[in-house]
Amino acid sequence: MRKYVLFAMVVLMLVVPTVTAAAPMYQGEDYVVQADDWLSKLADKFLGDVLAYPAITYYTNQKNAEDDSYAKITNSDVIEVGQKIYIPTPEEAEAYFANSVQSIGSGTIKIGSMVPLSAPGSVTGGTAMKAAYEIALEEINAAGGVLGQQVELILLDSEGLPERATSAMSRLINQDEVVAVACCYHSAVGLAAKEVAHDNHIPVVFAETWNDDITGSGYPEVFRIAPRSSDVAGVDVDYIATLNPSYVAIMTENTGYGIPAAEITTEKFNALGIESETFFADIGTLDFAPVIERMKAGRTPDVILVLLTGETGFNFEQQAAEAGFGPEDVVMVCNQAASDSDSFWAAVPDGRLCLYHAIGLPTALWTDKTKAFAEKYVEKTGRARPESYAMEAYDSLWMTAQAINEAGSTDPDAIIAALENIQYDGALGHIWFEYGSSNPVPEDLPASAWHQFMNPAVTIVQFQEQGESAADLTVVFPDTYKTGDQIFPGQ
Amino acid sequence: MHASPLLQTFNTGPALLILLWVIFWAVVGGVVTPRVYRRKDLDASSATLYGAVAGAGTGPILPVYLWVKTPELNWRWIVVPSALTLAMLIWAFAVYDPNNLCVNNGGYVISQISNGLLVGVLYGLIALGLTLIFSILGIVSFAHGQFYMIGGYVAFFVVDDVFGLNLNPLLGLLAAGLVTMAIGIVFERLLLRPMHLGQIERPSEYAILVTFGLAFFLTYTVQATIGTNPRKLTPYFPIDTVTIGPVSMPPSRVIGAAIGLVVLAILYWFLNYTWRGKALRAVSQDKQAAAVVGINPLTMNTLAFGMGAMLAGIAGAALVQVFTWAPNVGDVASARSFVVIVLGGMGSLIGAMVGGLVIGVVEALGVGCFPDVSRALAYQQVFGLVIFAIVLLLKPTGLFGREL
Amino acid sequence: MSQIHLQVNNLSKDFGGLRAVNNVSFEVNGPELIGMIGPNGAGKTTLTNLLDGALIPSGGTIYLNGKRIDGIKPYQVARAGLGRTFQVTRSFRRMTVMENLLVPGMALHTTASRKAQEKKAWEVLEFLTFEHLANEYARSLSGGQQKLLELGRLLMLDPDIIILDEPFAGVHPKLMEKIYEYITTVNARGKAFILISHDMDTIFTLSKRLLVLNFGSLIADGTPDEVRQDPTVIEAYLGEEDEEYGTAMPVVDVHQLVEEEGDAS
Amino acid sequence: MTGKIILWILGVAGLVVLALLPLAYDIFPFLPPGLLNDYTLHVLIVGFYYAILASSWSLLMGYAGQFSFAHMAFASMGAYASGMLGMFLGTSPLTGIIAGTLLAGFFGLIIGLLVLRLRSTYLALFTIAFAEIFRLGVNAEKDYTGGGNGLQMDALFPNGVDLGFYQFDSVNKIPPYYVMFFLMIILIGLMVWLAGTRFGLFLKSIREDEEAAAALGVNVVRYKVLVFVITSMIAGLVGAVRGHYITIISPNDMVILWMSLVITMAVLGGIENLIAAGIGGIVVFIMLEFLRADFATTTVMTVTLTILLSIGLYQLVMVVARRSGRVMKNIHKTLAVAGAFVVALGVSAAIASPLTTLISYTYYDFSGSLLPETIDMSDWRLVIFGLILMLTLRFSQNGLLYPIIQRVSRTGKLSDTVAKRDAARAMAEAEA
Repeated sequence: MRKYVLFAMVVLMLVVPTVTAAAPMYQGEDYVVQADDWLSKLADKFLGDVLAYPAITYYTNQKNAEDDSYAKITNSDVIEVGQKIYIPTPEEAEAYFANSVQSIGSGTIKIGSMVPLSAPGSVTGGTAMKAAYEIALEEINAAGGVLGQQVELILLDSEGLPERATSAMSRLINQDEVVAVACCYHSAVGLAAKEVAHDNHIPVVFAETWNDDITGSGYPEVFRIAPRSSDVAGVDVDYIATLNPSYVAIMTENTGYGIPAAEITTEKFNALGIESETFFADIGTLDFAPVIERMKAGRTPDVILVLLTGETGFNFEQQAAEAGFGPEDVVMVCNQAASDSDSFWAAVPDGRLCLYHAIGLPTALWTDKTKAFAEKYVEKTGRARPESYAMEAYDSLWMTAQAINEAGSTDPDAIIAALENIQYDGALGHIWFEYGSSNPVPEDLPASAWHQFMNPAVTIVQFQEQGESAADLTVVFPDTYKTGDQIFPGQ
Repeated sequence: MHASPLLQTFNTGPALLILLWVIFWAVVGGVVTPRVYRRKDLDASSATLYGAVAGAGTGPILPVYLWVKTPELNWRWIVVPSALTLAMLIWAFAVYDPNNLCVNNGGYVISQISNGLLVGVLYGLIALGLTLIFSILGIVSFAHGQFYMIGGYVAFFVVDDVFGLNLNPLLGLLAAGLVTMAIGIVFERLLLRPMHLGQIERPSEYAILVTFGLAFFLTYTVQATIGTNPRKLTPYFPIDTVTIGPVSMPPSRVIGAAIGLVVLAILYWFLNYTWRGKALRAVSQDKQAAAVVGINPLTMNTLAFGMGAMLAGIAGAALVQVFTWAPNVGDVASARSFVVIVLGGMGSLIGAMVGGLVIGVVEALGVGCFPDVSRALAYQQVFGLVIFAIVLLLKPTGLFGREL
Repeated sequence: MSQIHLQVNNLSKDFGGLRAVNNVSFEVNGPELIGMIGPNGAGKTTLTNLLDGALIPSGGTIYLNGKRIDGIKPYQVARAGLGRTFQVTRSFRRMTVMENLLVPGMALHTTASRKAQEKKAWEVLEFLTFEHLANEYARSLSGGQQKLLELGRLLMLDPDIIILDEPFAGVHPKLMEKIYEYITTVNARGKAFILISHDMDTIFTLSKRLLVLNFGSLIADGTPDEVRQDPTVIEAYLGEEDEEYGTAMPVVDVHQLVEEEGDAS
Repeated sequence: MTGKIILWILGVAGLVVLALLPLAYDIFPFLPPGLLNDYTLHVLIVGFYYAILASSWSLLMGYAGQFSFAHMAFASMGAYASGMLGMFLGTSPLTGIIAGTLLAGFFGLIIGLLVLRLRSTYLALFTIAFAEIFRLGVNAEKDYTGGGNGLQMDALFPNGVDLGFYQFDSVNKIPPYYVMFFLMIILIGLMVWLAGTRFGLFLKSIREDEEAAAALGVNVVRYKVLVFVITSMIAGLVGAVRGHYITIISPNDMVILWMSLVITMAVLGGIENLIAAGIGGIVVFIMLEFLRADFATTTVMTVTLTILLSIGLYQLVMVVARRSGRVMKNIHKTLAVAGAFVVALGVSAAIASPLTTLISYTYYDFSGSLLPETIDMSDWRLVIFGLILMLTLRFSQNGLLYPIIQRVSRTGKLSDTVAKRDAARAMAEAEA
C-alpha cells in the first residue's frame, strides 16, 4: 500500500510542473494591484512560477526609476491596492534570473555580520537585528547597491558565545572574504570579534555591544555606533541621583553586559555617595522569589535598577510585582525588551510605573528615515516598534555601505578612512566619529572614545498608560529630551 | 573587586572554632566507636556513622556514653544527635554572620520556607513522572525535562491566541498530557522495548544514551520549528496574591501548586484503585511474579513511560503560566528532577513530593541565607546539587527508596 | 609446592540484625575435594564471599597457607591463592576467549610478558579443547562453554583452593562430564576444591568430605556417609521451604488482580 | 593484501595529508584558491580537540564502562586553571597547561575515588552534578573566573614562533594547528597503546564484571581510579591548550550541549574503538560547521528525499528478496544499498525542485506566504544529530565507523573466521 502512495506521489510531482509549465503565458504588461493580490500570486498567474516574483519587483523598480507612475517595491511581501506594477515577459524574467545568478557568482560585494540566533544567545535580539539587516540590505540593493554592484550580506549565528564568535568571524573574513563587518549583539561576542577583525585588518561597525573595552582597545578597524555601558550607566545614575535615594539595589545578569555595567554603575554611585548593592543572577534564572524576599526584608532599596536583559528581566519584574515589591511599590528602572511583549501588561499590571533607559531619539524627534524604517520594521516583524538594537543594526549596515561607496574601493584602509570621516544620517539620527587617527582621543577622555559615536541619545522613559503605544512614551529624563513628568508609585 | 557599601562583617574566627569542634568530635566518634563495638564483639556495621553524628552533635558526651554502655544502635541514637548537629552548624553560621536576615528575622525565615515549599510542590510535580518511570522500567529518563518543555508549549498554544485557539486552561492541561503521552509511548515502543526484549547490549548505558539522544532531538526540533523566542502565559485563573501573615504567595504559583496536588491525588487514586494502576505497582514490586499472574510487563513498561511523559507534560502545562518558556527550560527541569528523585528515593512517588519540598526549601534558604548577597542567586541550583551529590555518595536509595 | 592449608576460625557475618554466617570454623588440608551443601539462605554464598574477600567478616579469622586473608581485598585473596566462580556465569562477555584467559594471567604476574601468558593460555585452551574458539567473543559461546571458560580462567590464576559455586547448574550432560573431568584432573594435580551445589547426587559422589550449613551455622562436617546419617542434616532438609518463591511475593495481591480483571471484562 | 594493511595505509595517508595540509599551496600550487584558509585550519584545530575528547571519553566509557558527563568540565577545568594562573601570577601558557593538566588529574582522582561504588545511572547522575556544580561555581565566582563574561587567556604562543628561517606571529593558525595535531597523534596513540596493554585488558574486564575481575586478581580500585585520572588529565590538557588557542574560556563551554556533542561523536564513531571515536570527533565537528549555514530549500529537499527513498527502496528490495526466498549475502546487501542510493539520488534530484514548488504553492494557499528559498540548518543539524544518535544506538551499537573498520580489517582472513565461527556454532548446536 505504501508503495502505491509513494508511486502516486512521484507521478504527481512529475506531472505538476509539466502542467504548470504548460499554463498560458502572457506578454509583458502593466498591471494595477487589486485587493488580495500578492506578488507571488501574480508571478504564478502570469509567469507560471510562484518563485518568479523577484523579477516583477526588479522590473517594476526599473520602470519606477524612469517613470514614477510605477510603484517602487521595497519589500516584496508588501504591495498595495492601486499600485501600478510591471509584469515582465517570461523571457525577461528568465533573463533577470540568469543575470542575478551571474551577479551572485561574480559581481557582488560581501558584507559580513553575526547575531545571536540560538541559545545561549539572546534570540529575541538576534532575530530583530536580522530583520533590520534584511531591510537595510534590500534598500541598499534597491538603491543600486555599492560601487555599482549588489551587496551580499553573509549573516552567521554567534550563539552569544565568544569562542563561537572567533570562529564565525574567521569564517566571514577568510572563507567568505567579506570586505567589512557590521555586527554583534552580545558584548562578549563583540570583544572576541574585534580581535579577529584586528588580526585580519577588516573594518567592523559595532551595533548594540555596549562594553567599553570594544572601542577602548583603540584598534583602527573598530567603530561603534551604539552607546558605551558607561554612557548608559551615566544616564541611569544621573537620573537616579535626581530622586535622592540613600540605597539602590542593582539587579544584574552574570554576563559580558551585566558584569561591567554593574561595575561602572556602582562606581558612579560611589562617586556620588549613594550606597548600592548588586545582585547577580544567571541569564535564564526562573525563580527570583528568594532574592526578592531578601530585598524586601533587608534594607529596603529606594530604587531598583534592573540590568537584566530579555525574558530574565521579565521574570524578575513579574515576580517582584507578584511579591508586592514591583513597580507600584518602589521606583524601578525596568528592562525594555519585556515591555515589548504583549503579556507584560497582564503579568505586571503596574508596568506603567516602570522606567526604561531608551537608546535612540525619542519618538517625537524621529527623522523621516527613522519613521520609514520603523514602518517597514513593524510590518516585517509584527513587533510594536523598532528596538534600539534593530535601529543600530539597520544603521550599521547602511553606514558600512555608505563608507564603501565613499571609499570608492573595497580596500580596508580606504574603508576605514571613509568611516573616520563619515557623516551619516540614519534611523538613529546623525552619526559621526569624533576621535580617530586624525583627531586622537584627548587625555581627559577615556580610551573608549576612539571611533565611538559620542552623542547617542540615551533617555529615561515611561509608559504612562497601561498598554500605551510606543509612540506616546513619555521622556522623563534628561531635560534636553523631556516631554513630561514621571509618575511615582502611589501617585 | 565589588566592595559592598553595606559593610558585611564576618566573625570567621569564632565560627571556625565551633566548626573545628564539631569536626574534631565527629572524627573521634567516627573512628573510635566502631573499634569499641568491634572489640566488644558487637555489630559495628553502622557504628562509624552513629559515632560520627554523636560526636558532631554532642561533643564528647554521647560518644563516651556509647563507648561505655555500647547500646544497640537503632534510630534513637541518630535522630537527636542529627538535630543537635544541625543546631551546632546553625549556631556556627549565626556566629559567622550575625547580621544575616536568617539569623535575626524569624518572619523572613518563615516566608522563605513557605516560598520554598510552594515552589517545592512544583518541583515535586515535575519529578513525579520520572520516579514513576524509574519504578517500572528501572531507568532514568534523561529526556524528562523535554517532555515537560513540550507540555508547556502545547498548553501555551492551546490556551494562548497565537493560533486563535484561546481555549480553556483545563483543555490545555489535557492536550499537553495527551501529546506528551503519545510521544512517550511511541518512543518507548520503538526504542526502549528492544532493551527489555534483550536485543540490546549494555542496557543500562543504552537507556541513558538513548533517552539523552531523545532529549537532544526534542529540544532542537522544538527550537528549529518554533524558535527560541521566550513565551509567557498569564495566570490561568484570575486570583489574587494569597497573603497569610508575613507570607505572600503569587497567584500563578498557587495555581501551579494546586494543579500539582490534584494530579498527585489522581495518580494516587489511579495506582491504588484501578486494575491497571495496581498492575503497575505489582510490576514495580516484582516483575516475574506479575508476569506469572498474567500481567504483561512490556505493556506496563509502555504504559508507565507514557504516563511518566504525560505527568511531565502536565507539569509543564501547569508551570508555563509561572515561568517564561523557551526550548531550553527542559534542561534545568531535568536536572532538578534528578536531584528531587534521588533525594526522595528513586521510584518512590511520595519521595518525589517530599524531595521536591526539601529541595524547594533548601534552595530558598540557600539563596536567602547565603552570606554574600550578590552571589546568592547565582548559587541557587548549587545548593540542591550539593545535597544531591552527597545523597548519591552516602545513601543512593534516598529518603524513601528501597534497595534495588 | 607448599602444603595447602586453609584455616577458618569462628567466622561470622551480620547484615544489620541478621546473622548470615555464625561462628563457622573448618580447615582444608592438602588437595581435598570438599562439597558444601545447605538449604537456600543457609549462608553458602555469604561464606564464599567472606572467604574471597568480597565481604568483610564481622568476626573471626581466615588463614591461607599461614597468611591472614580476612579483611584484605578480593584481588589480594585471589593472588594469595584462592579462586572462585559465581553462581551465575560471569564470563567477560564482550571480550574474546583469549582475553578472558589473559586477565587473570596478567593480573597474577605483574611483570609477566603478554607472550608468556598467551602461551600458557593456549595450554589451558588445549586442556579445555577450546583452541578454535580463542578469538571468539565470550558472548557467542553457549552457556556451558562459558562455564568451562570460567574454569579455564581459574587455571590461569593457578590458585591453591578453588571454590566452585553451582558448577553443574543448567549445564548440558555432555559438558557436565567435561566439568567433572576438569575437577578430578585438576584435583589430581594438587589443587583443593570446595564445591557448592544443589545437585546432591553429583556432590555426594564427587566429594570426599562434606560441609553442611544451615541458618549460617556449620551443622555437619564429615564424609558423605556420615553426613547422610546426621540427624540435624536430615531435619534441616526436611524443614526446608522453597524460599525462591516464598519470600518474593508482591505486596499487591496479584491473584486478586487477575480475578478483578476477569470481573471487569 | 589483508584488510589490516589497507587500514594502515589509509590511516597513515590520512595523517600525512593532515600533516602537510597547511603547506598544501606550497606543494600543489595548482590547487584552486579558497580550499585552505585560516577558517578551515580553525575548524580542523577544533576538530582535533574534539577528536581527543571523544577518544578519551571512549576510553572511559567504552573500555572501562564508566559513564561520565563531567568530561567537558575537566577540559574547562584545565583551561580555567591555566587562565587564572596566567592572570593572577603571570605564568606562561606552558606552565599553565601543565598546572591545568595536573589539576584536572587531581580532580579526576577525587571523582574516581568518590564514585567507586556508583554504577551506570548513578554514576551518570553524579558526574552531571559535579559538572553542574563546577559550571555554576565558575559562573558565580566572577571575581576570579570572570563569570559569564569569560576569562581572557594568553595566546598559545604570545610572541609567535620563530623557526629561524620563518616567523609566525601570535595569531597565525599554523603553530596551533601543529600543536593540536601532534597532541592528537600523541594522546590518541598513547591511549591506543594503553588499551593494548594489561591496562586496557583490565579496564575491559572491569566493564564486563567488576566482581569477577576482582576475584581473578585484578585490582579494580586502582584501575578504575587510574582511568579517571588519565582521561581527566587528557581532557584538562587539551582543554587548556584549546583555551589558549581561542584566548577565551567561558562557562558556556560546559553547557550540556557540548557534552552531548562529544558523546554523539564518540557514539557515532564507535565507543569501543579509540581511533574510530577520534575520527568520529573530527567528522562530526566538520559536519556541524558545514551545516551551520543556509541551504537552498531544494537541496535540503533532495537530500531528505534521497535518504528516505534509499531506505524505502532498500527495504523494498529486501522484502522482495525475502519473499522469493533468496539468501542475501553481505556483498548483495552492499550492492542493494548502493543501488538503492543511486536510484534514490537520481529520482530525488529530478523531483526535488518540482516537489518544493508544489509544497511552496500549497503552503502559500494556506498561509499566504511562500516557503523561504533557503533553510537555516543551524538548528536542524542538531535535530539530525539527535536522530542519528538514537538510530545508531538502536541499530548499530558499535557506532557507524567501527563496524566498517572491523569489516575491512577482517577481509583478508574472512574465510578463516567464518570457518571458525561455523565450527563454534556447530558445537553450540550439538550441545543444545
